[in-house]
Amino acid sequence: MSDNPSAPTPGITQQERDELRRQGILLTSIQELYTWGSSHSVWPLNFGLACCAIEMIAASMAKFDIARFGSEVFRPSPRQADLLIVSGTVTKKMAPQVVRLWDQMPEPKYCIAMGACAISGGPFKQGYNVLKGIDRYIPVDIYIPGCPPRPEALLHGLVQLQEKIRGFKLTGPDAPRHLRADLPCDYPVPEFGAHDLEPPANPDVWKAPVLVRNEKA
Amino acid sequence: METPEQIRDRLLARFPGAEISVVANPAPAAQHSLLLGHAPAVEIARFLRDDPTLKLDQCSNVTGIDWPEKEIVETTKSTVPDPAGGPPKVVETKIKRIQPGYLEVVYHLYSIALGHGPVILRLRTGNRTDAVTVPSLTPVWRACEFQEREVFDLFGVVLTGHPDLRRILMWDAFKDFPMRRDYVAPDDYEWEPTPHGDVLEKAKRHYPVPPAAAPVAPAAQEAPKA
Amino acid sequence: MLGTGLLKGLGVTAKNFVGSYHDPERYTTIEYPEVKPKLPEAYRNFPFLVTENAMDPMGTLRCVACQICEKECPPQCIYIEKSKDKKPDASGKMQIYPAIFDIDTSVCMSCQICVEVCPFDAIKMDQVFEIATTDRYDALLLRREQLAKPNSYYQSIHPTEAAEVDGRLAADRKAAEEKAKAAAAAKAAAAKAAAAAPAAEAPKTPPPAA
Amino acid sequence: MSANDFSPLAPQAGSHVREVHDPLHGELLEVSMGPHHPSTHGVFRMIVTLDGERVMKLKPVFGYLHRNHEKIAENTTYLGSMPYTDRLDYLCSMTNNWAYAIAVEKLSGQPVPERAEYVRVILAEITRLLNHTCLAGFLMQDCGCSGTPLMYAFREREKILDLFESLSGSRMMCNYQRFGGCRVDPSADWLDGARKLTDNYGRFLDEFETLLTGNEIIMARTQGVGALSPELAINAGVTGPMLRATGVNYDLRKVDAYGVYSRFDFRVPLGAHGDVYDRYMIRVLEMRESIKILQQALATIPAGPIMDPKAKLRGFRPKAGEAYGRIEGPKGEIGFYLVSDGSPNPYRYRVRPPSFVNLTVLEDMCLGQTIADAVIILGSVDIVLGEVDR
Repeated sequence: MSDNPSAPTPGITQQERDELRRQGILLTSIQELYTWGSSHSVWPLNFGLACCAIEMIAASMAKFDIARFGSEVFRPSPRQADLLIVSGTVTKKMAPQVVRLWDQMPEPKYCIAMGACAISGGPFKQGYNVLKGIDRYIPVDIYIPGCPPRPEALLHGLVQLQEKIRGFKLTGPDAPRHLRADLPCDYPVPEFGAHDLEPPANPDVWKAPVLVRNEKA
Repeated sequence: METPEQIRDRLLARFPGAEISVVANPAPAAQHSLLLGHAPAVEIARFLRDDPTLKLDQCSNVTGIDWPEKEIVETTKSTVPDPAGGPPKVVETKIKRIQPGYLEVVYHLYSIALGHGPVILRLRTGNRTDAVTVPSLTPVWRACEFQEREVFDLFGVVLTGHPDLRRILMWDAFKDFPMRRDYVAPDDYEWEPTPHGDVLEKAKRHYPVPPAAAPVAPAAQEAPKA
Repeated sequence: MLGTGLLKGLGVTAKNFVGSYHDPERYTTIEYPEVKPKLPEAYRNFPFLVTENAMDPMGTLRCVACQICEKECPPQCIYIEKSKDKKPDASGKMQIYPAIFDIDTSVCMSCQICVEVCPFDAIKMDQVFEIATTDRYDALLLRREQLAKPNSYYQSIHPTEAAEVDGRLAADRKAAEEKAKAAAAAKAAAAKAAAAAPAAEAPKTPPPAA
Repeated sequence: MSANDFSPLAPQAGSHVREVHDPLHGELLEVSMGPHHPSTHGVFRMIVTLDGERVMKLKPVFGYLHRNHEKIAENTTYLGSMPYTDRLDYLCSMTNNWAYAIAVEKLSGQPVPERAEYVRVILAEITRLLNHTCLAGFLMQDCGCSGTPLMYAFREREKILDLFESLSGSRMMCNYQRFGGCRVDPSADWLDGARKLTDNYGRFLDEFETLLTGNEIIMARTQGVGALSPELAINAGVTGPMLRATGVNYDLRKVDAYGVYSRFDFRVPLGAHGDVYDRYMIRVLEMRESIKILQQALATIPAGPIMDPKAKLRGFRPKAGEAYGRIEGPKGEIGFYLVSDGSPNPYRYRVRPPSFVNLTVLEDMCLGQTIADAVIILGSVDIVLGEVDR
């Protein structure tokens, strides 16, 4: 057994492992076991914001059945949840509470921005009370565009997240946030200001690229 | 149901000296409204609610409208007889006039008991800065309670007599009145990949200053215009 | 009797439990990643641009950069820059084309208004929904190269609508050709008449420059 | 007490200004429920003052989903606001579309072809089925029947959404109606699908009612809880099933008879007590009436154009004026107040949200009840935050 990130079980090729598995011998590494376990028991927070929350509920119902992915356990308390599905428009009035919920969730924790509004403010981005993307305050793992995304799209996003978790290394610079001491683990909750949230974005988390557009003819 | 004119006449007979006028609505719906003065507005509202022929027991919709100050150019045509004896000349005189701005609160009243409506009431503030009070009609219709708070929150109309006038949709520390037409939203246009119009103007403030010296920049900006 | 309602309710749940083993009305789960959902023809997700020729997608875009969709898009998620030159379109007519055509799918609300207002049938709604990504900026801003999809693809996802559009476009093209033919014929006739006329009536015709 | 001598400012039972400083009550506890709370149907927040388990005071806090729909609509065209209305009450996009279309049609005097009116009625009634089924599911979830009723409700919802999707292209955000008609003509197959749904829905309702209506636990849990008097309901602007549960016969489908509702034979179910159980029953009975309307509309839908040929899609500029249009949405009276100044954008665009106004009486219904009852009272109001906060 080894937790060497580059070779799960040194000295044994994938073919040999497959052959052993056929014979009933399962070889694994701590890293594989760890990521396999955590990727199949992602418990979401029972937290709905807007329209996308209805599709999130629909995804947990009979037709789409999120239980097939091990994520049917919607926890009402952030202390018991692994995954924050930001399902809908985050208004500036709501943003501090979302950040607080995120801070209250224990590591390892993941965030899915579901729908256009959670990603960028979406169709409501022109509004004065709409936060242009929850990633201004908390790190987002998976973005699911759509307005609202179909429940299947949410499931697809969840599968992407599971793949991302399975790709985690336990040590080294590629290790996820919760296994690294040098990365921030709490995120300041923005304050209500006289005109806007203060600060309007968390510079540790969010840095927009620059895209210069020309004046229209 | 009575026409707004009939209601006005009846109200004037009941409340002599009250300022009541009919505001015509040119749209095909022709939902004309009654503009009320401040003084007996609450009593008028109570009368409309209790009057047996109107019985406007439901206040369905309360909303604010912002009418900023605007410049109106009035063109008047006058015919001046030609002193030389020729055909009279038409002279156009243009008068510029500043129409003062005001905030307006509109109430849509219906009668559940008699099944008619709407009777529309309008209340106007003196201006948009310091005389922004109108009387609240919440004592007459509880339905106004949250909607009037919303008018206060978004338009900044102070409704006197409201039992609990606080901000309702925005947070308490918020200072602006966002539904007013001169409201300036906070600048969060850092990432605008598809800007045009106003958004482009706002996004441009976040564009990096070109490293090249000034002479190059105008040329670069002019190129797409050509 | 107290409890009858409860027992009846339990009967319903039992019926549903048993029914979920044999009745498709009661067992509705779609095993999604393995079984793809059957999308109705009308389903729409994000817009794409129709090209006539799959081999040369950028050369045969139907879009002529008229910017109507950009103006009508309610959340303003379309950005178009017109080309400075003209290129022949699929029918050989010289047209302006979009030098930049970007759609921000992180803003798009899938409302289909761009499709409704497009006078050239150039923008249509796609049905791809498996687009979750880890990158918010670049991956969700679709460039015209990603947006361009051939007409055959459009026909495969919206067959009824595409057949109607194709029929209309063919009729338009035919009408335009006939018009052009008629115009050419008229022009030829006029030229013929003009060629014949100066010989006979040269003195009577005023010089064209005058 | 009649409606006439009702004064909300006088301190009386059920009034929101009652002070609760009673030395006999001992220490009061202030609890903030929401905006993240499993039972508040989204990001609604209530600040509840409790004496033991009894609610002494309840202050709703709004605005956690205030996404500036009205401001955005004043900066876009009339057509451009149509997809935004889908996102108001995101369970019932079709009725929101219709209310907005009716307001604009009143503003511009735009006629609507007969077939489109029938299609609108069909879609509105299917939406009512959808909304009331989901509401019953959520309400039962709040009561503590975790899972099963909501699961059955969503199973039926998926069947309705399949219909919506095959007609309009989207499950929830249909953006289907236009000023002067509807966007696409439903095919004969679609109408057959709607007929099949209508025929099967009665059977589902029977089953749903067997599960819930006669259940002794639900009756004990909901009867006599959160009673509302008709006088207060009228004065507070309460509309929709909540008003009818108090026994007031007021349904805009009958009163205004908008669209072609005057051609259909249906009854308006009325409650007697105005409690949570009545509000649940009113919705179940309304669904039965909706099925009746659907059967009549689907049997008599005429052929013809779906859009008025003179209706304009682009460059729509109504003349200056104003109009207030309203319909009976599943949650109550949903209205749009539009002021035009002759430009392509509305000068003032206002949504009259039914569930926001219905929440006016939330405190009055909850006073004296236990905190667990406050949860189901809120559930029976049937709120959708997209519409409450807009």
